[in-house]
Amino acid sequence: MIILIVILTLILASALSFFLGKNIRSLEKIVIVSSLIELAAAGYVFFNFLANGQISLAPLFSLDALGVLFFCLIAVIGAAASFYSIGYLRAEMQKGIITVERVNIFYVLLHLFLLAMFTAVSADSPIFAWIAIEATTLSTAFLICFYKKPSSIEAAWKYLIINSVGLLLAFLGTMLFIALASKGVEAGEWLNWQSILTAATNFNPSIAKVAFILVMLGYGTKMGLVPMHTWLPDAHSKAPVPVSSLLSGVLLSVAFFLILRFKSAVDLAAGADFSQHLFIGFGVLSIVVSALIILRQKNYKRLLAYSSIEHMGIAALGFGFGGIGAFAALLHILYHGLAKSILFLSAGNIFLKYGSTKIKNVSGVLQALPITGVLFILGFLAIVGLPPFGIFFTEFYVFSAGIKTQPVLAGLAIIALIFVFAGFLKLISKMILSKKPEEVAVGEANVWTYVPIVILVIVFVVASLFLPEQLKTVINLAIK
Amino acid sequence: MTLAFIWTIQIILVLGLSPLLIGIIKKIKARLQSRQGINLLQPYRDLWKLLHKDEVISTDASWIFKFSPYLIFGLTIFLAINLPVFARLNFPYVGDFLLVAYVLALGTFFLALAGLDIGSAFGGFGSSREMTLASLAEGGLIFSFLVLAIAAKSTNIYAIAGFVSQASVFYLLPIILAAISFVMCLLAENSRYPFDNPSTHLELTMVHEAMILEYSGKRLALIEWAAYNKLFIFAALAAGLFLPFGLSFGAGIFGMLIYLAIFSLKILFIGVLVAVLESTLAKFRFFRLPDLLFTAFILNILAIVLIISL
Amino acid sequence: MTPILSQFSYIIAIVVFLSAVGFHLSRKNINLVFLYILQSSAIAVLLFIPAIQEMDFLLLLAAVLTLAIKAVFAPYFFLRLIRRHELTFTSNAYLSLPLTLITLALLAGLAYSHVFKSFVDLSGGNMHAVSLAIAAIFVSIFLSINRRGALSQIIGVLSLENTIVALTLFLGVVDSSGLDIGVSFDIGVWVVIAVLFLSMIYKQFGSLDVSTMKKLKEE
Amino acid sequence: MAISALPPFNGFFSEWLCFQSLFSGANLGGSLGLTFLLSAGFLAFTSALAAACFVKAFGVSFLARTRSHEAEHAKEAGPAMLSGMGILALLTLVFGVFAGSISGLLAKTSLGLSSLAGSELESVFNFNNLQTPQNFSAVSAPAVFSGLLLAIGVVAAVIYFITRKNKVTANRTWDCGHDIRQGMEITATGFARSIIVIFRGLLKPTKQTSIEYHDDEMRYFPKRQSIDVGRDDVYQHFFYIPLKRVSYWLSEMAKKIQNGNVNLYILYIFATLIILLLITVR
Repeated sequence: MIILIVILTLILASALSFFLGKNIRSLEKIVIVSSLIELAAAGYVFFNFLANGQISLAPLFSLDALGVLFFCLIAVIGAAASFYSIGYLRAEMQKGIITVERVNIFYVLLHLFLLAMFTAVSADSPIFAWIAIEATTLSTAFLICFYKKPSSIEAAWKYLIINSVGLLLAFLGTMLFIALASKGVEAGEWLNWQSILTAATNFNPSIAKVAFILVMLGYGTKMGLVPMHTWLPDAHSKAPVPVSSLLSGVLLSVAFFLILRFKSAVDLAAGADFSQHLFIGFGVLSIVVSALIILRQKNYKRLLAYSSIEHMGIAALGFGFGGIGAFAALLHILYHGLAKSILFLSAGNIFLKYGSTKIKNVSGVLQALPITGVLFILGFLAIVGLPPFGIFFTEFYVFSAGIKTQPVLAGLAIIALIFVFAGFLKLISKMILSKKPEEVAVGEANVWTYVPIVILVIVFVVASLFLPEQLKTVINLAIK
Repeated sequence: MTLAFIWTIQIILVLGLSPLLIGIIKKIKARLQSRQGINLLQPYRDLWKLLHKDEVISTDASWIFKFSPYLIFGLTIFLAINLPVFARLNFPYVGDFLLVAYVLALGTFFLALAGLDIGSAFGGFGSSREMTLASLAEGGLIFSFLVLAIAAKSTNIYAIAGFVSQASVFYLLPIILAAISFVMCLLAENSRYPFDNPSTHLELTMVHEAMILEYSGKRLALIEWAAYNKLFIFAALAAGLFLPFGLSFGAGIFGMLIYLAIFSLKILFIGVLVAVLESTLAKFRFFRLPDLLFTAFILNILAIVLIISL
Repeated sequence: MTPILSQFSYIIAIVVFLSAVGFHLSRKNINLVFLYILQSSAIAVLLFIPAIQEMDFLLLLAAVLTLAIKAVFAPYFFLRLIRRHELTFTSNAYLSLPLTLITLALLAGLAYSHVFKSFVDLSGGNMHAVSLAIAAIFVSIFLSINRRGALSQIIGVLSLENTIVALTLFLGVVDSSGLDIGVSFDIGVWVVIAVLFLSMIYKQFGSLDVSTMKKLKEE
Repeated sequence: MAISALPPFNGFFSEWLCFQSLFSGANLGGSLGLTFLLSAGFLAFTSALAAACFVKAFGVSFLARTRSHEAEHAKEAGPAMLSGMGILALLTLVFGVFAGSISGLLAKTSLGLSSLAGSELESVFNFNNLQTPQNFSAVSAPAVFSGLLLAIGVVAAVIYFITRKNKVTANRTWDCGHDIRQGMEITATGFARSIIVIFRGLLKPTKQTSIEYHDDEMRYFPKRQSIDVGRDDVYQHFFYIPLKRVSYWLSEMAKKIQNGNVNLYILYIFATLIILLLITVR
């Protein structure tokens, strides 16, 4: 019923903001109230889960260890993004970029988006999860073409088409899994993840392989692995910043979450090394290609999008190597979500101040936006994986697990990471540390724009330095 | 106790005989050029004269200029202890050839600094040329010792001398190669003919002379004498290591006397060799000297490979 | 699956496959929409059969709903769009006609090849229908690759969805009707959004030709 | 002096140990032996070149006349700074003289490290003398130091005794009659120029002369002539620039993936699907 509460609040919120329409103040109040409820629910679910294991909350919903982790991730970043969007939209309205109806639509779609993600994570049956993911695509399609520019429409169109094709492949994959699972049992019985796992041992291996490939490709497009990543840079760079931080911080990992669900099934059916080869292949490919593009990237939002692809590649690589790598990959997803949203939100501030996403006409951010500048540098340190932040440890474990089994590929990936560091360093030196042009005024847009980022940084530092015990137990449970 | 006694003999030997050796070399060179040449004791008189002349020191010079002659001369005495004059005794802790090479390098180091100290153009390029030559020659020097050290399985100069005296015929070729390269290094280190003309004051060619241009009086005497000692030490090393015969005669005073005679004969032979070389070879252009020194180094490598494959 | 039923489902599979190939051949948008109606009604018929057999009210409702959405609701929107913007002709494809046909043959060959022979033990009687449905899936994916027109891309995606549902029905998967309703409702929303996008693109770019949208690339 | 490995200081004894290990490696024979041998040779050359470099560095900066106005009025650094350097200098001497016992201490560290287990320092250290196994060679640090000190002391005393009567006058440096000007002194580039020319194959020195004449037609009376002597950085030229070019070319290739055409993107997905299917279900 906790999930129901969250779902209901979100439906209510989106409906209310739809009808309230004009006055902004009430819209913002609704956003605050709903995100607080989400956070409370996440906290309750987390500790409740620790207390008594599997939570099956309602006919349609059930949360296991993996689900709880992502549930909290969505709640934290969702709350931060919605708080930030209040400030962001207020600033945009002052600058006259958007009118009031746009803000109204934004909030309605934002709630639907969060609703879809929560259901996807806590869905019990694979098809129900698929419907939820399809709903995320639909809700974000309009969010991407929020600014009525031709380029954002083009980005939204590509996002819609590529993701629909991908998801339909995933739909076919899930259907094949269900066909395999329901061979034994009579019709109409309610199929959920558990029943697939139990039936997995007597699947026909080659069908299971075909099904897993379809699922991998389908949700891989949603997750942004390389051959299917083409929509990601366009969508993330054109979408408004809170949305793109949610997209790359959370939605990619939710897609990865679904692949992991099927991975345990296919491991039983066709042996573990099949899925591991796939993971390693896609992982290395996405790291290398995105690293190469990051090296010469001219637009900082696209650069952040490519770095999400690269980090998803690392997570896939982690699961590919297995053992400690799997534990590290899960942790990596959580940390990446936090770090990426820090970076995207502070990039939003920069965009508000300079109005352009090109690196060359942004300079002297540290003087113009002192707080955001510092936050951006912290984000940079985190995302590139320097020691004080958690991503360093996770990458370290992933590669230490990898070096033993696949030294060549791990080496290649590490070299690619160096390219990424070079690309980011160019970005930082050109934009943040350079001289400020005179006409740019000093000072943040408004309070709302940097407070959420600061909270995120604090949460990130706390999570990365002292790994709470419960988090570890939950992750270990998740890997089984 | 006998050790200290032998050491004093060696020091006296080196200090005493070195000017004589220079005299002999000059005499032979003059003879070859059908000149009368100086009489053999002339170097002693020069030194004595210099020791008693007044001295002029440049205002710009620092303490290095004043102190380095003493150090350079002191080094030659220290090296005198290492000479393989009497092979029988082997005091293990001093006679290492690396030590010899690096003490020589210390000498050149301070000589070059002194050359720079006076701030004249001559001192500057003199020490620059000296340092280039020294750095190239040092490799060859160390490796010619190494050839013998590997053959004799020990780097102690006395042990090497002992080994070479009864080495089998297979070792002949490597030792000859080492000897050739050692002679090249000898000529380079003591700025003899193909590398540098010891007696000239012509800016274009002089290396060693340029550095000591500013010295006068007792400091010039010390430096000249140190140069003579250095040549004598090289000759003694060559004699002891490469010309092995007659090393270990009887123990007592009588054995030593006979051996001293043989030793001085060998030194004489090397002096003649140097003089002949000097008068036959023309002076090389400065930038062709590295090729000469590299050949010395390669000869040593060749010798070592031969020894190892034995 | 009684033998009569397997023959009948094979016929349905043929209809689905031919309509998918028909999409490639048709020049005018209106043909596209009619073929789509044909295809989705074939799927609806497939849904009706088990519903009638067991007279399960919920299944019947699901079948009626899918029929309504796919055969009536979506085409209505498309026709309204076409009439409003006079989009009679779809823009041409990348590959010339003979070449497309060759690739379609190749794709069908792949569907029938050894890759999917393991589906036999799942498909009960109608293995032919299953492999035909797989071929139809590949054909519809190829449609959205080959065509430049935005409308034909959307039709490609919708036909992909139809063929997948057909394949699952042939494989004898009878999951609960609730999920069927969910899926078809999802498709309905998708069509609405797609049509909205089409009108936006038309307003912004003046034509539905996708290749004009080339701006977003790495400079 | 310490860094260019001159005897009484620690540089010499550490280099001495390096040489011993290289020599012991040399008589392993075969290609391995040769590599040890060559590396010993290069070590000898480098230490000699290091000595040349430090003569240049010390000589040009400290010795002879000051070359610039600021240098004219340079004042000695404060006592704190001097003592800092002083202590370290003293340490080099102390480490040099007691090299034996100190390397004995250091040898114990290698016992702890498992990776170095096999290579415990065979050299025997008894009372400050460094000695390699099968007494291949030995040197005693204190003996060297005391010997040098003694020799120099004796010489200084004797010479002082002999020449205490002579007068020592200070006068201008003799420079073939010209008056000494700043330009006379050798500069660092001049000093090192001969070594650079010798190793020109490696260092690729560049020399560019430019002459300016009084009037252009008559090329006999040069008004001003300047020689620009340069040397481009070898590492940058051979290693970093090609690396940059390759990585930029690769990233250009990678960018072609994103060329904006939707159909192509779907083709990517379709192609990966078919390839994977063919690969897995073989």
